[in-house]
Amino acid sequence: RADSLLVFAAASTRDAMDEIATLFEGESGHDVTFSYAGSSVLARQIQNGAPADVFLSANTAWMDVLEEGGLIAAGSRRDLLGNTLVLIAHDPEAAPVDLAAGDFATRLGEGYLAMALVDAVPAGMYGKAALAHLGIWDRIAGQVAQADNVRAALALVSTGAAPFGVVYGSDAVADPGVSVVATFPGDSHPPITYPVAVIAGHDRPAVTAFLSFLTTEAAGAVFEAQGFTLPGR
Amino acid sequence: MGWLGPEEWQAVALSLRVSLVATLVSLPLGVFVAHALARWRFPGHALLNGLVHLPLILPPVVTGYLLLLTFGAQGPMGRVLEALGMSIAFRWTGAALAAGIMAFPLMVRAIRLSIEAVDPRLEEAAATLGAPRARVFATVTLPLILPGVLAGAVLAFAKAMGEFGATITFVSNIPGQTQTLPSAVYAFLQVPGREDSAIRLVLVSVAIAMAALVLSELLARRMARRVAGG
Amino acid sequence: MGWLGPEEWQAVALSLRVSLVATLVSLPLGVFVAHALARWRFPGHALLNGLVHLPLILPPVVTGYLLLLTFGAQGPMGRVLEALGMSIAFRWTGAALAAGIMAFPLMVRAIRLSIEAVDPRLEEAAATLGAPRARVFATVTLPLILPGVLAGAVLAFAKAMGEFGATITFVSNIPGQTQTLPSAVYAFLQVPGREDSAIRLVLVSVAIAMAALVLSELLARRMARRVAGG
Amino acid sequence: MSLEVALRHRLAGLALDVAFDAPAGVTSLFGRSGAGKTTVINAVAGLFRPDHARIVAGGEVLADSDAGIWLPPHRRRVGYVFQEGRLFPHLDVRRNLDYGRRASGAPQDAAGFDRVVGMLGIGGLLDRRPARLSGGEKQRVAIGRALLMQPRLLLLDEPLAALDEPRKAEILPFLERIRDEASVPILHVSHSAAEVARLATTVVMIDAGRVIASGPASVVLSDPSLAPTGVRAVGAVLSARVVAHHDDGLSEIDAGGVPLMLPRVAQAPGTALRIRIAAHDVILSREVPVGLSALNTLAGTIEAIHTGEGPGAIVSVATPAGHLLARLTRRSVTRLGLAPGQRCHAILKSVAIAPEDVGTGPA
Amino acid sequence: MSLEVALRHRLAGLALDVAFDAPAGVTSLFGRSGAGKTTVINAVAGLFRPDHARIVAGGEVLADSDAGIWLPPHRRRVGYVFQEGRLFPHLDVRRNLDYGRRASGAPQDAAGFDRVVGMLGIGGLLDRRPARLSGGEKQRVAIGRALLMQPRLLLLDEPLAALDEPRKAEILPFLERIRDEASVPILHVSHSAAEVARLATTVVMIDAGRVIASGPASVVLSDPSLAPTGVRAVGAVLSARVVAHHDDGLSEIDAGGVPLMLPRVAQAPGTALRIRIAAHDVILSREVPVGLSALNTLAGTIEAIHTGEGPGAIVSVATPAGHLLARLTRRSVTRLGLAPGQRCHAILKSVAIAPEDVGTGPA
Ligand SMILES: Nc1ncnc2c1ncn2[C@@H]1O[C@H](COP(=O)(O)OP(=O)(O)OP(=O)(O)O)[C@@H](O)[C@H]1O
Ligand SMILES: Nc1ncnc2c1ncn2[C@@H]1O[C@H](COP(=O)(O)OP(=O)(O)OP(=O)(O)O)[C@@H](O)[C@H]1O
Ligand code: MOO
Ligand SMILES: [Mg+2]
Ligand SMILES: [Mg+2]
Repeated sequence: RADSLLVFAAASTRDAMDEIATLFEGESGHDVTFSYAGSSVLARQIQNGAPADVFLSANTAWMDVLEEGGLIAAGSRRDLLGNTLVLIAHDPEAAPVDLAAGDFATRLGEGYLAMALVDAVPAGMYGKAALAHLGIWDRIAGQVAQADNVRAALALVSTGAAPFGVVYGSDAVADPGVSVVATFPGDSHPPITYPVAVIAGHDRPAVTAFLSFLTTEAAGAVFEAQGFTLPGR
Repeated sequence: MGWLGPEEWQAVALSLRVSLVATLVSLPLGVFVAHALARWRFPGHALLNGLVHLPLILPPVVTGYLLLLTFGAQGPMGRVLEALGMSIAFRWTGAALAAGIMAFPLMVRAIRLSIEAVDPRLEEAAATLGAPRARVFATVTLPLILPGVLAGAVLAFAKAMGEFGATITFVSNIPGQTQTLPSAVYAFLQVPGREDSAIRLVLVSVAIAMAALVLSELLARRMARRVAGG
Repeated sequence: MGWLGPEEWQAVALSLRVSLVATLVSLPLGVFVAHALARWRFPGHALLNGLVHLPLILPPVVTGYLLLLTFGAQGPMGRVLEALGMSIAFRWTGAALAAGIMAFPLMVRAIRLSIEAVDPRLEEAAATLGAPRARVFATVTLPLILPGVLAGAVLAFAKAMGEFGATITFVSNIPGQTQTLPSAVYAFLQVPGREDSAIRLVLVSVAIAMAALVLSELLARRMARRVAGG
Repeated sequence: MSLEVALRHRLAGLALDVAFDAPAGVTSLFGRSGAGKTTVINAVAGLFRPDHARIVAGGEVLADSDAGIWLPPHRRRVGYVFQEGRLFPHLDVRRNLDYGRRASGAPQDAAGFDRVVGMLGIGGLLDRRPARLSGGEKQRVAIGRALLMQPRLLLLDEPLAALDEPRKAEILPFLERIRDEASVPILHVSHSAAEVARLATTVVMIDAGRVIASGPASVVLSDPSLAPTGVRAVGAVLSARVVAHHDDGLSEIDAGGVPLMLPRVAQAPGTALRIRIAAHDVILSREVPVGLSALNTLAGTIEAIHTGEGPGAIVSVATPAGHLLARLTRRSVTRLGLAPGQRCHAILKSVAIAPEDVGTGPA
Repeated sequence: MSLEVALRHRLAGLALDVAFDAPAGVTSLFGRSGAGKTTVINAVAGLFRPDHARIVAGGEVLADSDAGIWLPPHRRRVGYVFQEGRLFPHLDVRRNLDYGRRASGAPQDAAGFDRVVGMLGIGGLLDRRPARLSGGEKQRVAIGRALLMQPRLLLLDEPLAALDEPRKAEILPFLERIRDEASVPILHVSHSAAEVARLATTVVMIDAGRVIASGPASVVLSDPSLAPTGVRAVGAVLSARVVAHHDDGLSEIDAGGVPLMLPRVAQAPGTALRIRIAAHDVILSREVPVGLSALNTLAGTIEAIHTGEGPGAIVSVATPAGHLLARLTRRSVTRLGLAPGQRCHAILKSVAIAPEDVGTGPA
């Protein structure tokens, strides 16, 4: 029997999730609908009774909140995706930056470093942690232009408003207007994970099937093509 | 038309529906509130005025959040509507509510200014001719403020077409249900390389709102000409 | 005051400055544009009207993005301002520009409605008394529309206090430079469990805007009373 | 139907304190600019609420501040012709005229409508909006609008000031008919002594917010000591009756047994008339005048001679037709040796009595 | 300074086609309600732009549609008293009055200001806003506002309609002085024949958008065939000169060698006067009248007798003082056997000549 699913997913996963859903629909005959928005917005809506079946968050903290509130089906949570954190530049010919050598502050000069909100949005928080870990943060903190989300930070760099920015590897892949000048070492920040879970009371067969489908090879290939990493691989 | 995908057309259609319903449903209330603010003195005048302007002052996300708390499944109004089988959370009706509330201050201000500009001596004349307050309003005040009502409605419609923050926060971004044009634009903007889709949608929304604007200008000018006898 | 942290007070002060400057600087232009739209016939009338309304119709993020393209370091206007040593990108002045542009349609609409309500026969009378167009405007039209100008300015101020999408997209969020109240509120809302901080800031912004509203009501009423001779 | 008004209020420029009774018919408020006439009328209409007011119309209390009664304007059913038009700019003339009837839900009355429209000469304007009317046209529509609401009381604030003489002459008889036939009481403001003399049953003279005289028009207007609006307003009002219409266009009337000839009066024989005879239009003669073009002479006895500051004197003459007033120069009084108790002849030109001076109804 | 006006335009209710010259002095537009008077004045002020217009004031072309000239209102320097006030509601009376002077940047003229304010009796209102004025007070302020702008041309659209007689009597001499001393030409609309006769140098009669007669007031107003505003407007205008003021308040004047007595004329001996003598105020006698209270008799010869439809006849009499018109009944004409060529005596009451009928300046 065909079922309809409503998936709440972080907006940055849109292209990959749309593609995977098409595959899943073809295979299962079920119908998948997405609502893409910021993770915090979606989490709050789930807290307030949104009719979502699945939540894919770009933010572990909000998933934790839902889990503590008993709002996700027990045992359904898993870390679906990972990501890398990169330093990008507006200049396509920009020379690579050696983050460990600490010369980034000099390269930045008077310019601005675009990031997502460093105390509120995961990409910003990861970036701040990494820069702090590398001993750069204190020297450039006053030059950080914080955008409301990581895509807006990317836009600041690709339009040239800011010469450098810190974004996810998946974002940098897709934007021809920026070049990756460094990748932050994985140990310089907490692991970047996108947890997924079934919403409590929504663990119908079709929903469970979809969640399983997300971890198939086919789905993994799509995610990787979009620049995400797959944890445990 | 191949230019927009089916989901995008759906967003266009939904935005139109949401904005029209939001505008038309709130219009009578808007006229009433504007009239009360313009012509009546009552305790709580300042409070009502403040309340009306609240959605303008608050960041839209906050308005959306407050709506979610009020009309969500756990919220006081949400429970009531649920019990009546009229839940609006995560429905297009909720999007209309959000858009209507966000646009309300603009509508009320425009109408109120027009009411304040009506010569009260004409209303007095109507009263001496035997018309009670409601009739004076319907036959003298209202026809004279029609250009202002129209301006207010179009302003509200345009605002509703562009409203995003409160809508996505309150009713999320579900295609066919609550994905309005601006939400769709937002979703595209969050994905690398989809700016072109976003721009197409923006152009559609601009075209619609401009058409409404031009139409309202023409209408308003005709009304004004008739009154001025030019 | 221990109620808000220093960074939050900074956001309050900045929002006040940004909104005030945005309102006051755009006011003369708003009056001019409103007058042109209300009283002049010229080619491009509809275009100007559409342009003025654009920020209302567009999702704020799009407006912010367009501002970024125009006034950013690489944008055409951005380069010019840069050369003049007046760059506004990532400055509070940029935040004021964004707020001013977002609020402009509201301001113009309010003022335009008041101008349209002025009896042109009074302006004619002033002209026969020897006053050229500009003087007629300054001595007859303007004093008569002051309540509307005030309404427009307060509406714009309130909108500027709440503006978020365009501002953060254009000038991002640099504490002390461009972190306005709504940006700070937004940041708190992203983090689980910080709703109380967000609410404190919202209350501050509501208090400020309400004070402006009440003040403007009182002023407008006094002006109206003087003209009506009550 | 009568009207009882008592008001007290303080304004910036005026301390208002008036009280008067307006019996059936027309009561004219007469007084200088700024005397408070419009203010009084506004209070009767319910548009201005004085500190203290008692207003009773035809037995119904419209306002009584002691009893806390203040009927809103729409429940007073008073037709008000404003000093400044106040037509509805968004309605054409027809719907302006119809406004009162619709508001009261009364049935259409095509005949009554056509009669008012015809009388006011606004038949050609019915589809036009007020912005396209001339000043006089606007005023005529305003009069029609008030008449057509079937008021129980008419308030007319200088209704005819903007109109030319022939138009006035057409409208005045209509107002008289309303006064006499429909017995709608009328409260009326005018600066024209002729208009007041012709229409008014009662005259209330107001000066600086106070009533300085009130009473029947024939009494108040012939009191030479009361001339706040100028000595030319002084005149006598005679009661008369139409006797016959002659072939040469003159009408013979009977004033207390004295036959007078007037230019054609458009009333059937037997109709009661009131004729204002301005004091400055009367010539006195000691002898029976001969060979004069004036057709009317009335023999009488001089009752009193009032001389004032100026060069003029008002001589009041008792005639069988009633008291007449004649304004002469003091020099003429001396030259003719006029004195109270003497017989004399009052000479009136037929044509000096303007159509606007001849009204219907008893004085 | 003279004014030349030629206009053509089609409106919904009116096909306007007027052309007239207004020499120095006052030109009165006279005609029924809706005739097009305000429309003409608006065109002269620059507020209404007709299809075709040529307007030249004192040699300066204000409008010439053939040459594509259309001066905007603020460059025409015409003082306009509107039919409907149009005071600035946000300015107090003082600043309303001062508006024109400030707009033109002229220096303050406290004496001139006080004179106008005193004449109009608005000294007590200076700090009030228009909403708190009575109808007549508003109109007086509007007149003051136009006078104080130092206009080169005054447009007066029924300026005195809302005013009472004493107030009119105060304002009229002032307008005369402007006409005579400041030589400001005045274009004036009124429904009052007395006002027109007194002020007008030239009368332009307008009916249904066309000029039906124009010329010197003394000619046009004495043409009995032209009475669009009623037969009571007919009268003659005589030129005279003040001779002396007598102790009993009468003024002796000389009209073409004939001495006449009028109630005190407030002009110095030697001043030229123009006196309107309404046709209905003149009595004719075949014999020298005796024992009458009327002080003035003029011997003359009957020139013509016009009889119309009605019961009246207009007899024009050549006297040494000028042509007089007398309106009699046809019956009197028959009874006295009046005919052209006959001698007769015209009898005038001093007091029948109202102050508003006596103006300064030659007729
Ligand atoms: N804008 C307009 N459109 C059409 N007709 C108009 C317009 N303005 C005036 N009219 C008509 O033109 C005619 C002349 O109007 P105007 O105001 O000049 O008359 P007027 O002679 O000043 O009359 P009144 O003495 O009553 O003020 C009237 O019949 C009026 O209805
Ligand atoms: N709202 C007000 N506040 C203060 N004074 C006022 C107000 N309205 C009228 N007045 C004053 O009261 C007086 C009477 O005004 P009102 O309008 O009753 O006069 P009126 O007798 O109708 O005069 P007119 O014949 O000139 O119309 C005037 O001196 C006027 O200035
Ligand atoms: O700031 Mo906005 O106007 O809706 O997001
Ligand atoms: Mg009045
Ligand atoms: Mg007119």
